[in-house]
Amino acid sequence: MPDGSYAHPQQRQFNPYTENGGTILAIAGADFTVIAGDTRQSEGYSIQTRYAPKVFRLTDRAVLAVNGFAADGNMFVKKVKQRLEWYRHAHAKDMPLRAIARLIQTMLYAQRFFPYYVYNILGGIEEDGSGAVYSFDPVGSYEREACRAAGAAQSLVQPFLDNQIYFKNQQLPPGQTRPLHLSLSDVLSIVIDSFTSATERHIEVGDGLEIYVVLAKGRGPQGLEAVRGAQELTTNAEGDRVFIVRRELKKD
Amino acid sequence: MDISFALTGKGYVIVAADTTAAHSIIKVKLDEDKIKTLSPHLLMAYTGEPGDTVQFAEYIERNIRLYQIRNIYALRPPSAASWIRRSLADSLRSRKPYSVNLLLGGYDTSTHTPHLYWIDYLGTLASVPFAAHGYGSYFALSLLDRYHDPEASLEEGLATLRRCIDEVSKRLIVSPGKYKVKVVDKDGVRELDF
Amino acid sequence: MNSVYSGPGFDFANTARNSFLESRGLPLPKATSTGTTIVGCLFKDGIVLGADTRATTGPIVADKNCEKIHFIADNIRCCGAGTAADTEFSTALIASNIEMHALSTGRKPRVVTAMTMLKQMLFRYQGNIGAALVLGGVDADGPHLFTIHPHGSTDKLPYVTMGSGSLAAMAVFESGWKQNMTREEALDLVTAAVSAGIFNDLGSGSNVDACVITASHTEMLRNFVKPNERVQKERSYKFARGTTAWKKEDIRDLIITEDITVIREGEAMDIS
Amino acid sequence: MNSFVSRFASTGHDVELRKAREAFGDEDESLEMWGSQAGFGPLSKGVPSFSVPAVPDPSAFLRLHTDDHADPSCRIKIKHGTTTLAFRFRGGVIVAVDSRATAGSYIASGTVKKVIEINPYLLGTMAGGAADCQYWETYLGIQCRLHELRNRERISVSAASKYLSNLVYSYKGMGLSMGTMICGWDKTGPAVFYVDSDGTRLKGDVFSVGSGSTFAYGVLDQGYHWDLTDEEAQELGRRSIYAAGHRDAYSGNTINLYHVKEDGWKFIGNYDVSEMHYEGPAGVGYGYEIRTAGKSSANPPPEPESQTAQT
Amino acid sequence: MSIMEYNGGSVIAMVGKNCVAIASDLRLGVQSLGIASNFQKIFPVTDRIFVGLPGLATDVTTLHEQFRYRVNMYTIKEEREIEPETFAALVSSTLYERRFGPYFIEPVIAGMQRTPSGSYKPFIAATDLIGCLNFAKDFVVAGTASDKLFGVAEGLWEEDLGPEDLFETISQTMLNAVDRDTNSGWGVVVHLLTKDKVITRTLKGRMD
Amino acid sequence: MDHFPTSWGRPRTEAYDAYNTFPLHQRPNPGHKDAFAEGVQRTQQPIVTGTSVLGILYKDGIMLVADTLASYGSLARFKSIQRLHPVGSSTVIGASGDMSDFQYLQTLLEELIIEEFAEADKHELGPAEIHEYLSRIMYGRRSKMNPLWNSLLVAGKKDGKRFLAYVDLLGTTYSASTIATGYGAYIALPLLRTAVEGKEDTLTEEEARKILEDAMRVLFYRDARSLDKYQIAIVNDEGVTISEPKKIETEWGFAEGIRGYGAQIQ
Repeated sequence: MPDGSYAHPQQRQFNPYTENGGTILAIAGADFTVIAGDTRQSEGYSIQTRYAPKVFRLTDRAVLAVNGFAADGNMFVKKVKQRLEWYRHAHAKDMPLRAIARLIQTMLYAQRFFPYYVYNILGGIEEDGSGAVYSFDPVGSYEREACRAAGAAQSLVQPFLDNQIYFKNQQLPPGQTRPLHLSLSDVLSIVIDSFTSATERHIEVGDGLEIYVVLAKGRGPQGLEAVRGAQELTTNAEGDRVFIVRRELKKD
Repeated sequence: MDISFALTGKGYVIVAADTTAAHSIIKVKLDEDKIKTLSPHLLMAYTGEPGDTVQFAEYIERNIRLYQIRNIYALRPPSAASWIRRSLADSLRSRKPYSVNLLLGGYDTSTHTPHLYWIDYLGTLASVPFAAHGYGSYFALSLLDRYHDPEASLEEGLATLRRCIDEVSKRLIVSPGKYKVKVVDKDGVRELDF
Repeated sequence: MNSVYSGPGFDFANTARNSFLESRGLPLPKATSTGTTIVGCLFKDGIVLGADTRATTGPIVADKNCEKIHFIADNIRCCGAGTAADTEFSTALIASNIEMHALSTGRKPRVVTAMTMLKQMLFRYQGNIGAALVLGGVDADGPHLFTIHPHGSTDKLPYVTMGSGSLAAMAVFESGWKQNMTREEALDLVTAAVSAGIFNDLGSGSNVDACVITASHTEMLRNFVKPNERVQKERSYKFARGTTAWKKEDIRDLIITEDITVIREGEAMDIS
Repeated sequence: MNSFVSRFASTGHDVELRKAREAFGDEDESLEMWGSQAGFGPLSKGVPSFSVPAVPDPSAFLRLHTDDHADPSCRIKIKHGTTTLAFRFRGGVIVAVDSRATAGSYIASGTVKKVIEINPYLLGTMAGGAADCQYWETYLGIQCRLHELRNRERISVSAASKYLSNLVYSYKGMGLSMGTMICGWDKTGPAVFYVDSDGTRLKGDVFSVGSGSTFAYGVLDQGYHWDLTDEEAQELGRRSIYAAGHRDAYSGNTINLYHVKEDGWKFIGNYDVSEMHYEGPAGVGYGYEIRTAGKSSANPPPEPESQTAQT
Repeated sequence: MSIMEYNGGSVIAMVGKNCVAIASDLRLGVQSLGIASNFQKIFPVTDRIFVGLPGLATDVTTLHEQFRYRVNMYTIKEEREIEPETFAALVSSTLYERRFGPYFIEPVIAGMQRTPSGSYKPFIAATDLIGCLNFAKDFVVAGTASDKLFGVAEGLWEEDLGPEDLFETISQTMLNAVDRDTNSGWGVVVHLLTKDKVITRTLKGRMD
Repeated sequence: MDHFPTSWGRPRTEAYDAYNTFPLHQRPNPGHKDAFAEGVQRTQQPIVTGTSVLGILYKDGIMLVADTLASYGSLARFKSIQRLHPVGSSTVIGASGDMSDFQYLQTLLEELIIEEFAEADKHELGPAEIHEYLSRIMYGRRSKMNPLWNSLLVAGKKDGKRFLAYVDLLGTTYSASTIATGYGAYIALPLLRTAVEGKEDTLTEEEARKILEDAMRVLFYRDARSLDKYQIAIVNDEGVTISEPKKIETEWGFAEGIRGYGAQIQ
């Protein structure tokens, strides 16, 4: 059977994966990071629930967004949280962001031959106080970036972020300069507009939007005051701070 | 594993094609000419499925010739390219399409411009300064991006072609040994010893 | 390509080539389809048809506000689901055939005529024309409502739904439909049914189109309800002029300016 | 002793744990996760082991769900596509790579670091599955460090590449895809080894790996000789990757250039492919249209300008 | 890799205030291999209509020839120039004729439609490969980068953009969308139509 | 590994392009079109199945409803099977899908509750814990490629908190104020959402019961694997009560006016 045609007569057809839609993104600023995801969970053409969080607070300085197959994603987050808890018991401190990133890589790669169908984006504050975003593929290849969209509408959102966050293809009028980092209020507007745009054009995106904002230690909440309904989730007032902002998206 | 190259230079087009006719793992002939002279200033290199290639090339050759007999003047390269493309695209809509890839090099005697067209078996037509078909294109196109000069003299053009052929024989797993090289310029078509 | 207008009907010239390409491992692309919720129901004086306005290609919304209620005749309309082009062209074809039929018989067209034409056409194409239709109208025999499936089967019921949101819409009808409803009740019910599709089925979305057909009058209510207007953006994304770098510009002026030089003063025309 | 009792006991906490594990199918404590497992795990010992789906043909399962090229409907898209090259010359080793990662036709990233800095004397390149290269070359880094600690000397490039080769060979046929060049400078001088997931390991002077490798070879071979100066060699590496980035749809974005010398590797720079096309590293664009701007193949006969004067 | 992605290429058209713009990339590829960076996919139909034909390159040429032929016949028969809306119907029926053996092209039409009062109003439309028309009021997209274009355009487009602002918006949309698509790119060309002018600009796009 | 340039680094396939019309480097056409859509065709299949379960939140607690039919393919095999099952004192689960797998789950849960009881520490498993347990079981079995073929609703009220969540054979979980499994997700859920969303804290027991009865009626009209006999489970502060089977009142009168499917008229 050189073509492999009838080599496996008893292949079982159970498919252990499905796709649950939705989109996540994260943007890092100079001393803050914004991580957001919509809250629709769907399968095929039906909406399973209008509120299933895709973004999870891990520590006061790390937030993880997961997208893809919801069961894998939820299980994966549980396992990461468990690891971080162990770390806290052993070292009496929270795991630094870059260590969490490496942890996630090895956890994903451990399933190389039966991958988790999840796209992860980890956002937070590094030990030096800078905002950081790490993005992962399902088997654990990762890199640190300034912004990243993943999930069903990644191809709709990412080029928009390229343009608005990285200023790609934008030529500066002579004599003008551009700020190195965008302000928090600008980033929040771009995040919200990214999601409303994706909701318009992608059927699996919608219902609700959850935006987590992680602020570096010592940074005031500039840019957040004007934001309607920001709610603080910080556990330790001394360190980095986590906020959540919720918005409605279209439900069709 | 047919390979063909073509490049333009100052007032000429060089067209080169390998001379191997192969069946499966056997080379059956080593000096096959895969470049047809369609008109006094028009060359066509063809590669693709055995049988289709020659059949199609001869069909084109005869028709272009017929046009010239009827009208005294030969079709100019752009018109010839358009007509050949059309024939190929129409054949693709038939029960048995021709699987032929073409490089069409010609010299327009009225505007004194050399023309080179890349045509694939689907009937895609592109006007390009240099072109290649077959696996050779994976090696030659970047090389030509680097070394091709539209104002090169014939000697320089041949040197560039030599680079392509050397590269292919260095890197391609079953590279053909010999190439037939023809050039078309204001004086018409001629074969070069290479 | 020998005549401008090739003979009537479909042209199969490309099929050999396309199946050849497919055999080489290049899958053929998909056409725009409408996931769609389309509905229709009877009421006291006639028929109400309803449809959503979303057209999709895969998971992408291709058109946010398309029209799915097609004209057949003054007193007949047809909602289409399935392959968008097929619904568009088959209803257009039947519309003109109905017009011809009406002209040659000199009577107002009947809904069953349109239904029969559609089902015969779809049956002829054995489901290859992917049109799932809800046909409704009022004629000399009173109001009629049909569904027509892509293979040509038809069905007659006092309330019908089609498309990916048909189950959601049908649930609303099953729990809310009554005999002899008023126009307002019927319109509300149709809106509720289409909305159930819009909000629960991902293939349907945007606005509700409705059409009320009575013996005397046909009223097309385009974008009857718009529950999904886009909210104001957080900021403007206008670019400063000169943001985009370009290499070459070519301006073609469409206004032909002529300088008229008067060479000789003409003599005044004799208008006496 | 206790373990014997607890294995057959029907109450107690470890029994419950065991039962839970059986029920949930949790085999989390495998060795493929190296490093400090939050202070509880041991450092990795030996070759990692992975959990495999319970199907008759695990690699077919994996191919069904992750090989997006043969079947575009596969949704678990693993990043692919690349051009990398490395060559040895008199002045050391030049390593040049692009930075694009594609998933299907979507460009997933344009900023991938495809040179993995194993240690100050060793570089690995990344082609094929991004995760495979990242993971195994990081793992190789651990092993190289352990070698140093055990033997009080740096590992040779040859030994490091052999280690990697043996490692991935043990997974042959499971669906790993990795094509890497291990480059470095050891007692024998500059060295480049090509290692891939088939288990191939080749020592050589010039290698290029990835979907755009043929284009890179096209430029590289024509310009390569042993006695290049450092500047020439860097330019050649840069230009070759540019050529591939230009012609190959799956390569591009930016070029990362490294130079390995006797005292370790040095990062030369990051160059945008598009900038190289229009401006080049020194104001002269690499691009064909830029290079040949204003030139024409047309060959009109010289204007007979003086004819009227003669007559 | 579907047939639509074989040669690559994308087109977008946008409406502005008394103007329309249509843009395409310039790449002709054979799967991952780039062949030419001067492959036009947008063709003028009349002075005030452009049609963009992204899809299989052989069909781009064939269909362009066919449209030219049919439009010329229309002009001869009717003794007037075809209007965008009529042309859109012509495109649609030409494609649907081949419902069961389609051309692998998703045309995009942009033009200035003459109103009864003699002024011009912007018109855009797109069809799928079997001729289902989509008249939009904002923008239409087609080609291999269509989902990327949808995302960016949905974010950047605003109502009532003047010609020069529309040029910036459509250019930025196109450039950023094709930069995330392997099968489109290699330069971008933009045609901007106002009531009395056609401006064509070739953009400095990424070349990888 | 496939080393051909355009498909570099992919798992190996044995095809190669013999005649070099090269761009279409030939690959074996994968027989399946969409690996995920294929998922519905599974050789291991449920045998005796139950159809939809519906669940909604109301003012005082949660209500679940399911009909009493267990089908054997298209045969209405067992007409008085109870598909709602109380677990502990504050939780009820409802199952659609394979009934034998559901009975296995009942045994597992029984064991779990007994063990928990044996600890005698006055801790009791609430709905959230039961749901977590079930989701781990289901996910664990799917990871072993040997799933339990069910979609389950877990409902309960503990410490004044209402809980309603879903878990299925893949381990997918979610919670919402209205959930339905099987055909109910397409037919009943739109009705439930309109009736319940936003009114979770005001709906009385009577209203909730009415909503569910209406939904069950529609399901009986349209779901061919359903029955007009159903049970309702109510979880409130008093605990779990599962009603006796009740019959749905149906109305088929409108059918009298219909003649044929097309041109036929009265």
